[in-house]
Amino acid sequence: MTDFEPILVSEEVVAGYLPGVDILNGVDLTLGDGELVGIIGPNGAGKSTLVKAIFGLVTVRSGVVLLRGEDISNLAAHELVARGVGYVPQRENVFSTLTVEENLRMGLYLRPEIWDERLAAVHELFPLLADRKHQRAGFLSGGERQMLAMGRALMMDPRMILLDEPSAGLSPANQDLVFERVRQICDSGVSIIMVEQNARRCLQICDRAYVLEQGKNAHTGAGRDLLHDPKVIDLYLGTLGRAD
Amino acid sequence: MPSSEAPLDDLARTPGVPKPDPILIVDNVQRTFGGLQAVNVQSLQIQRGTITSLIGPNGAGKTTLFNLLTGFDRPQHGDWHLNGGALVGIPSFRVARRGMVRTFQLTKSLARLTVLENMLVAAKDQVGESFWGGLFGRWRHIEAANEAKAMASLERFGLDHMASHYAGSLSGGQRKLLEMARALMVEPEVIMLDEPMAGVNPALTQTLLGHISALRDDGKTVVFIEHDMDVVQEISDWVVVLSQGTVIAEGPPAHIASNHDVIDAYLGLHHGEKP
Amino acid sequence: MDWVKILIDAGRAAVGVPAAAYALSAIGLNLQFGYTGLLNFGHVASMMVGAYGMAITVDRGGSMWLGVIVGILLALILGLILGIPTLRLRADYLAIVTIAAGEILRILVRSSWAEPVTNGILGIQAFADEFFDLNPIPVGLYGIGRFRFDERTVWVMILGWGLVAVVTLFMWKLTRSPWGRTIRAIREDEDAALSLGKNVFGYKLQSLMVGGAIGALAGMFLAIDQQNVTPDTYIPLLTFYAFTVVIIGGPGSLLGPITGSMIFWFLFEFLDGVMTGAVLNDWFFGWFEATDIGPIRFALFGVGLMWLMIYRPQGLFGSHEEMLIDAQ
Amino acid sequence: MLLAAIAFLAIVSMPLAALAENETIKGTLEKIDADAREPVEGVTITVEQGGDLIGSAVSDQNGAWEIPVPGAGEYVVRLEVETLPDGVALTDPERFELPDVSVRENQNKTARFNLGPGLSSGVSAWNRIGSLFVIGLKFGAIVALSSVGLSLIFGVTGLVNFAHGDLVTLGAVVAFFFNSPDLGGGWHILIAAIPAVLLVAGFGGLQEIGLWRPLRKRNTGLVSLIVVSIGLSFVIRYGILVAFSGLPRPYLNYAIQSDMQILGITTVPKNLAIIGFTLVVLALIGLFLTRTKLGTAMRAVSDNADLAESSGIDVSRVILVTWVVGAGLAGLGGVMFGISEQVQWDMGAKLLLLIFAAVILGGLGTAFGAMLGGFIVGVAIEMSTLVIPVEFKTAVALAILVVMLLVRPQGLLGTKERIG
Repeated sequence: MTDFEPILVSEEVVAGYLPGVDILNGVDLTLGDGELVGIIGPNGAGKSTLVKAIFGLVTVRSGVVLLRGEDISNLAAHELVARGVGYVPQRENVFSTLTVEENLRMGLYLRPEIWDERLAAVHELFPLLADRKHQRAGFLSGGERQMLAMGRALMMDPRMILLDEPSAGLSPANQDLVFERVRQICDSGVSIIMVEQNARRCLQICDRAYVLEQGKNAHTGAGRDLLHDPKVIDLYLGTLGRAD
Repeated sequence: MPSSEAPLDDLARTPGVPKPDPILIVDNVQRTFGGLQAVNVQSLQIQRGTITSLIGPNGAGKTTLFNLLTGFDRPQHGDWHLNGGALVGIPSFRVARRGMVRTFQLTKSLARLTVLENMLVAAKDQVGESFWGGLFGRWRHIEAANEAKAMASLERFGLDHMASHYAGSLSGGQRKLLEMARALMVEPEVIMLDEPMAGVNPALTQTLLGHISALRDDGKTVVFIEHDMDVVQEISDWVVVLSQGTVIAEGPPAHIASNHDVIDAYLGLHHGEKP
Repeated sequence: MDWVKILIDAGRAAVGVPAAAYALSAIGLNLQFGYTGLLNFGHVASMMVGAYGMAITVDRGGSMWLGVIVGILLALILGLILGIPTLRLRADYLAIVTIAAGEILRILVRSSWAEPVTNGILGIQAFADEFFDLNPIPVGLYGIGRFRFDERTVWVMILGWGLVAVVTLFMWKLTRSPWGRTIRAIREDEDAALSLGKNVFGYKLQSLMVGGAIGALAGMFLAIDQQNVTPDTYIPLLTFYAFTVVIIGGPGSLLGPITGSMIFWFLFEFLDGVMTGAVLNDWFFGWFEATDIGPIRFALFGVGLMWLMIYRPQGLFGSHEEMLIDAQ
Repeated sequence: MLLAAIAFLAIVSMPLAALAENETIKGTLEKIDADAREPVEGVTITVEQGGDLIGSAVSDQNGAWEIPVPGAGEYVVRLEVETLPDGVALTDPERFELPDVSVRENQNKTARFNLGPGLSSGVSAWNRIGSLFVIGLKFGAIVALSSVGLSLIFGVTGLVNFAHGDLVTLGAVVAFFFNSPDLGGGWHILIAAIPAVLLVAGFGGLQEIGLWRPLRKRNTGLVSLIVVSIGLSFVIRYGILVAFSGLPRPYLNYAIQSDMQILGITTVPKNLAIIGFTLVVLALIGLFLTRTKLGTAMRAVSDNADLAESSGIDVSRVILVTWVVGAGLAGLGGVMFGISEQVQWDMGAKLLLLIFAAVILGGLGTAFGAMLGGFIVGVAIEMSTLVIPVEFKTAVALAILVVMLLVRPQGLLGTKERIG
């Protein structure tokens, strides 16, 4: 199914926020080392919940999440960060009262000794963050915030990162920029799981993608194949899409 | 299934098209949060006695539009009328009294009231709800009538056996049902449902759909936010598509299916296909 | 240690004048906090304006009846002035504003600026003669064995528990009416109530005012018993006593304030007796003096309040089902 | 844990005097000018104990007054400033109240108020305004020091801690024990302050671990937490009363200082020292919050706890540190307060509403706002006495608090709740 050595595996994950209401009803997922995996699906399919469950922000009720064979289900988020997993939430993904540089510093909370080296790497990827380093993050535009959020997650020199809808709320030009950077980050050796609403663009850059529906795996396959799969369109637009 | 008269079939499929008998007319409503434009609806009319679905990707501004129209949020700019009466600046509870009632995406059951009390709270024209009326008013016969009505409604929604339980002890799906039944106790002309089907099992979805159709058959106007396209297709007379705060398309469900703007809004643009 | 005496003293406190006064005060707070969910930390201000309203009226030659009306009116006005700007604030801010407003009012009343009316820190005395002159009970002690009260106390107790009964009846009528149901709905979820067409702000204001008027009655009753009002009686501690009484009895329960107050005063007196005995018998190895008993009692009061709020937020007899819902 | 603390403090408690009879407090009011003495008539003096009024009297034509008291003990004797005739004023405007008049059995205790010509006649307006400003800054420094912790703790946990004022008292009282030659080592107060601040800081940490963290894990609601903090405030306050007794007592050092003149302003050296020392401490706190990793992490948790956790910050450890730092600062504020005035069992509780005023003025949750708010409240309180009676000065701060909440609830430095 994948040519990559698996770094993260989730098996039969069941999770939810409210007692008795499961959002994920058994999701399987494999992320290979150095792979960019997209997760798409209609609203309410449980895409964001899946990455939150992997990152320990939503309780995994059954099933298991393995990171290089180690069971990391329900570990506290900061312990996952220590194991080289980064996470960029969809909203409120920067500390708006802190400056850009302080935001980056918080990304490197656990390993301050590699600050200079990582700062240079992140600045190279997002030169804008160097220009704005003393600005409060609350004053950044939507696109700039997304760059900062990704930059913050990369400061730890993670082995893999989880991105929750990085293109949400951005202009098409900014979306393009974000997707370009995501691909670039992956090519530099970081494995990525990316939840996206913008399915087409996501599928264009992903190595592989999972399509979720009602908290379950619906389809999976290489990004380009899914892109033209009528079943995917069907999922999004239902019978509306069939007339197309 | 869409209503047989289908008075809307002859309308143009352009955003903001005027309706023959609009109950709700929205003009140029704008709401920004900081620099972000959440809602910017130039023109939108809702036809009386129909089911109108409001769809659109995450963050399109659907719930914000609901909040604005029902007085739970204030726009920077705009104007809207219910049955010809202006609603700008009218507090939310008065909007409800004028006949437009909403539900919430995260159900708001009144946990430490019983199911029956939840229903009775919503009942209209209870003189006992005023302070003096409660103390000295003759509210008991009204209460008895409301109770009969509430029990009938609970029975219809399959909650009558729970009437004396605390609403907090209901399951998630039952709360959804209760919230809808409760909204109906206000006897609204327009009922606005925010994702009534979210987090509900498929069997219950069918029940809810049945209830929503029944509302239209009772002559009520329903506006609802939904993300399951099959549901939208099955039940709505008219579909309004919101993306980045603006109405990008509207028309009968079949028309929406063939609209490229809608598909792009949902799936994202192909690379290079910038508008 | 004389356990019988301790128990009798505690029993006397449980049915005595302070228990009636705090039951009354807690009924008002229960309407605001228990039924409507308002975190009013300035309840003592209502008690103060009630007491002062009556005392000043009588001091200026009015009758006590007129004084009662003035006291209630003042409390209603206070509720209005306090409520209109503050009822839209979040619970913690509301708590801070109301406690501050109560203190501002106390400072104003004790100031020399207000002295021509309030008599400053000295307060007003001997304004309830009219009430005591009406006492039909012959001089003597009433009760069984050591469980006895003199005729003056009995007369005040009749007034106090009579007021408690009347106000409870009023609350029974009010809270079982659709009005009462609506304020409970507001306590559960303001937005839901708004969406159903309820004027949430109006109901909260009514609840604050009516609860305040009941608090004013409690203040008047305490003042009548002591024949004395001084500003420094009305410190925030009184509000917190009332909160504890409400929580013991169960917030939002009709009879809760009565049982809560009786239990509160029973325990308070009982602890006092036990500790006095313990100090006299030197059970504490000489760590504590007799003068420490008061403070220790207050510290234990704090422990009790914490314990209740953590383990029994629905009151000592609160229903299990409600607690489960509360925990969600 | 708390009971153990109470028991510990109880070991070193001091008894109050027993009851007796025939005691009075008396005095003679005289205006002492450069060369003349004249009796002052018609001035009201009151005596209180534990907040209850004991009695009052008006000075006669010889300036004499006498008030019977129910027994031996500690009383508060107050001169009602408003009743002073024109041209007569207290030589020290802050000494209108004698908080610690101790009466022995059968004693006719004399209480003394020093009166002189009114400041308006004898002292320049500049001096009058300037010295009030200095007093205001000093009081503001104490409020600011005590407020920062409350605001920080609110920022990271969302709790409005009604027991925070009692941490202030605790700091003052613990320092008193180390300062006292009978009960502690008789250490100089500046040395005694060190263990006091450390112990209060430790107490803050214990509170977090033993009480607040478990309650947060249970998802206890905001209202319940506030009520719990009120319960805790009673435990601490009355525990202190048992251990320390009700009488106000000064530290051994700096209790009495003679006036000094600086830039034409009359003040005492310790006022300037408190202001200077506090500014240094607050600057260090500011540097800690902005320049260190841990301080930045505190602001990060305050800003968005979930994101902080996702960034690898151990949020519960940061909260623990915030409690330790916040409580320690409150303790330090208490020591300063004790040096400035005296140590009393309810000094912090009385300060609590002013602390609230300061944090809400500056913006709840922002440390710098609390500092700014503290100084504004302190100066506003003291300077207000230029235009309104002294007895209203606390009400001024509370009025600022109320108005601020109504006009701009997020405070001067706070930002509006983020929407969406």
